[in-house]
Amino acid sequence: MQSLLDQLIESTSWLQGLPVGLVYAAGMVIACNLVLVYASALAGETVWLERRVSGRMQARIGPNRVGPQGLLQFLADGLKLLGKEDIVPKTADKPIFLIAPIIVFVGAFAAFAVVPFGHYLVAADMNVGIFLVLSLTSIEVVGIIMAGWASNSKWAILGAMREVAQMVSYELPLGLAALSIVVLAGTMNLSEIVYQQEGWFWNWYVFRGPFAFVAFFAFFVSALAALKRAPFDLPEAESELVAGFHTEYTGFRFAVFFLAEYAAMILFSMVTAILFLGGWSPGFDIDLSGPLSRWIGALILFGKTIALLFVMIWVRWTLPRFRIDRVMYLCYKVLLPVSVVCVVGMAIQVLLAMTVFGGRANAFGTWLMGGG
Amino acid sequence: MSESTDTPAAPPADPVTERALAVLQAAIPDGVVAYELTGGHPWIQVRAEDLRAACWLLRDHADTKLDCCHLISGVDWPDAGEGGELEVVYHLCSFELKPEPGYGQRALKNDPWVALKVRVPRDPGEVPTVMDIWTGADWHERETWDLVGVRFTGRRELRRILLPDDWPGHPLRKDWEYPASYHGVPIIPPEGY
Amino acid sequence: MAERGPDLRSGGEPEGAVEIHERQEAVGRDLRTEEMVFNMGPQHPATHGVLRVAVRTDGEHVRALQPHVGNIHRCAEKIGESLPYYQWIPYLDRMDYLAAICNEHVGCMAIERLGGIEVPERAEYIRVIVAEVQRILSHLMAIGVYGLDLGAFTPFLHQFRERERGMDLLDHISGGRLLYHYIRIGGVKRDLSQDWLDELDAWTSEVERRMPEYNTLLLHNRVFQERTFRVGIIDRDTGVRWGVTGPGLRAAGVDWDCRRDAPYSIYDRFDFEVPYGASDIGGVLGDCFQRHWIRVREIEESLKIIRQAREQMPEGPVMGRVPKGFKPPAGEVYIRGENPRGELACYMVSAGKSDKAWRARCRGPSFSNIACITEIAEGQLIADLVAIIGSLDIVLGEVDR
Amino acid sequence: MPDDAQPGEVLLDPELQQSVILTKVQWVKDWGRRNALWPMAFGLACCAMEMMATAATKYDLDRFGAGVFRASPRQSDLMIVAGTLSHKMAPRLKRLWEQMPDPKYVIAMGACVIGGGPYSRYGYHVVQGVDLIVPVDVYLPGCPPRPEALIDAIRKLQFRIQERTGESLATIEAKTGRKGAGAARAS
Repeated sequence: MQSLLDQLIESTSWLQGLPVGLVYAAGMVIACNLVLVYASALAGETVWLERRVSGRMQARIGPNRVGPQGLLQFLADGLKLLGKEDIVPKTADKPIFLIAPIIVFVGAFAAFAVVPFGHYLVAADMNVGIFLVLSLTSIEVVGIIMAGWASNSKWAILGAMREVAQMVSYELPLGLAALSIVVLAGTMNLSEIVYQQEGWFWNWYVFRGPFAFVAFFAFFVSALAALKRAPFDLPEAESELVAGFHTEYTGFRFAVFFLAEYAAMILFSMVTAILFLGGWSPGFDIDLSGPLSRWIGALILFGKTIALLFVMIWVRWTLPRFRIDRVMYLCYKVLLPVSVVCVVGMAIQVLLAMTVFGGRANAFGTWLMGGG
Repeated sequence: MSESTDTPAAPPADPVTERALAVLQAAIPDGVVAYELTGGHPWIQVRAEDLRAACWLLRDHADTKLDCCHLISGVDWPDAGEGGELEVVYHLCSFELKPEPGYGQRALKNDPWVALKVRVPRDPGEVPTVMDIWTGADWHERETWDLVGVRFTGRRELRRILLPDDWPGHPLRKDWEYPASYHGVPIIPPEGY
Repeated sequence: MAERGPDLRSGGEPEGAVEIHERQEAVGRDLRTEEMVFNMGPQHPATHGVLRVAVRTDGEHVRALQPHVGNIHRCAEKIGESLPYYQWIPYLDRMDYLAAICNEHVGCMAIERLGGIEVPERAEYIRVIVAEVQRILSHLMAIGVYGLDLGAFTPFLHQFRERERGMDLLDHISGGRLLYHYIRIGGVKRDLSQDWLDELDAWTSEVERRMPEYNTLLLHNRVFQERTFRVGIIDRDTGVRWGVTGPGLRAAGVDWDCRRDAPYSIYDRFDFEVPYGASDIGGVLGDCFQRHWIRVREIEESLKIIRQAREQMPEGPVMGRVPKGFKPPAGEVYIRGENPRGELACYMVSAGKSDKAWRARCRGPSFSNIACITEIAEGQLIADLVAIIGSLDIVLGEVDR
Repeated sequence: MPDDAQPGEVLLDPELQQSVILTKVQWVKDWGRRNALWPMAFGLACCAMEMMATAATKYDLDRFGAGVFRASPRQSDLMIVAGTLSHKMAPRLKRLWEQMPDPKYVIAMGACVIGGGPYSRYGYHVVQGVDLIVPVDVYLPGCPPRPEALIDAIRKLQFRIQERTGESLATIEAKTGRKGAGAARAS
């Protein structure tokens, strides 16, 4: 971001007259808003996408009356929720009840700051990118248990309990699967990780060795669980817990939960695309770093995100829900060992690449060791 | 199975009910008040105080093995006896004994069920429970109490099952009258239409 | 025990407290955490209507539960006493609104038996055909809704595709999509046309073609199997003791089907199998999976019956002679028939000299089936409780009548 | 203008009422409400099956944005009372309705909830009309109504929301202090 602003200041004469701090601050605010609006609109459209895709899968149509092909459906939903009565149950713990959606919202949206939407198109290009993404999304748990607790509803607390158990557990394989890519890449900076995958599609990290391939699936499944998407949607299992932790929330507070859920979906799809599927790299050797072509790159990343979202929707509308003990079984007895093996295997792979295959000296060694 | 469709000149006795009757008469000779072995709906009527003994027998005896209480119905006969009678009909069936062909003139050709009847005075209308003999009788008894007002004695608790607890009266009694309203919500009686 | 969870009761009446307390003593030996009492329903997506289940849970485990019914008690028996016989038939439809034809069938049989009315041959065949169509529709719904209970939304909507076509079939002959009033005392409302029969053939082959699709989504689905294996076991003893009938009892290994073992109407003329639970189909005897499997198999058997009935069906009238001002002689009748959910029994008492029944009593199979969850759901997870209620496939209209 | 003033705007200055911006805002608000009627997943009896059929494959209520069946009353706008309402259920229905946030709408689906239907005469336990318990916006006759009829009812409700600036009968009742149809006329 800073580099982008620096470029801007250099090329624009009237900006040079202003104090640098002011330009930076204004740039940051604008960038934040852009990211927020982009993420929110995308989340809204994901709801539409989900309804249309699920409709197609279920031999029906889905929303198609509001706007062209029902594209404005999310706007109608949002406007309606905005205008609803805001009920705080009498027995609820009011301050916590009111704060909880904000925390969930922050957890889901703040992580977008470090996610590059394209070449240079990133709000904060941090060297701890992936680490920050994982830690910020964990904040959501706090908001959810606050919501469940403060609602003073039995369904809500049960949903929150399930949610916390599930999310905290699945952070482990999620983090480890991401770690195996960090081992390969040698950096936690998300943009840097994408640069390393540029070129032909076999440079994508998912194809660099068996461990990365397995780690991709471990990451995606764990992400599904952390996102409480079906078949892991136990915290809001409608047939069991009415609506889970947000049973008592009305109007816009509920909309915030709803939006945060879809924003997190987009976030994880994007992060998966960046970590494993080459980010904005189209899969063949082409330079997309130009000021105009970087938007093409952004579109490519967008396409990959949508593809992953589609897979999430597909899975959701196909599988029945797991039971809580099976969810925990899957986490601790399947995914966790698998991702540990991935990390260790990846370290060995990088080590072998450095020693046996001659490191950066030959192409195969470079391919095998990535940036590590 | 084909001969069962033929109707003989004299209506034959129903074999299942006949066997049940033999079992009952051997064990509790005074218990059986009346019975009917022919026709579409054979039945045995026992005294209310012997009902539980009869039920235990019918359930456990090797000849009958009526292991399922299919239905308990209460029938109100306000004109019978002195001051009216309540009749409780137990339809018992067996999944243990396989049906045999040639079951006479029953409603259904070979359907192993037995109808056991009890008649008690309308007031207080007390019948011993059979809930401990067939667990499933629990809800049927509660329903019979709820709608017909048969008081089953000796069971855990007898409360309404379908209607709210403060509902007035038992609707399937012939002299029950429609209340004007329930908790402020009006009920229009049939004459009001 | 000084500390006890709140009461499960609604209005302060002494219900179930003793029993639950005793059970708690039994399970209370292991470590217990603070218990909560939930009210599942009457508005809850998993209770299939307006059933209310008071559940006492310890974390995710069900410690005790008490079903409360009666929320749509619609006085069908009182109406049966108050209206002439022929006017009662539509109310039978509304008792089990997912198997209206089967209800009509049994009810009409009872009334016909009471009045000694003969039903023409063709009408009997038509009754069997529509009753089996209804059974398939009901089982499709049961399968779909079970998927919904377990979180799989798609099978539910997919089955509606076939269900809609089947409902259209019945719509063509009766004029109603859900409640038909097609079977009348003495026969059926109107004859089947050749076009209708062709449509029926198309539909049956469509259902046959689609069934593997549903089985892929549910029956053979690993996640589904994990949810239903060894869950909510109703063994033979429990089932018979509580009066469970239908697929619930057959899953427990009881080889009993009224259609075959106590044939009513003309079911003894058809060759069909009665699927019953076995240990080699997966899961254990009497668990949720086996109940689901029985329903899937029964759809296939119903298709068989429909085809046979369609081939054997003779020509002739479809309405027998019913005297005007039908007044059956004094007497009683007890008829039971196999509904999709279990055995529907109809006990009717006629006092004679009247066109109204003295007592019209119906045994809704769901009434007995749901009573047994008190016993089988204890100690299961909440998610399993949903699976159990779903697998029993209750219709509240029939529980409450 | 004061004659057909909307109840929600009576406190405003008449001149302000005619301002373009305010009308547009109101229009947008209604547009949202109209197109996102989330029904509560709440079925009582037979009609609930037809309600499900309406939401399912062939009829697909989701086309109108009304297919998001919420299990929690807190998140639903529309209560489709589908089926027979009994005296035992009535207090619970009332409570569910009270839990729904404003603006909320009620469709009485089926003959039973309109006036007791086939059970009105001898059904001692059937409430003879859900409007004795909660205010009803759209009455939908039939036993059970066909899915097309339910779609029509929802379309009618949508048009009504747009015409009457989103005020549900409940809100109007609260504001005018009059009950049922009288309140509708008063608005």
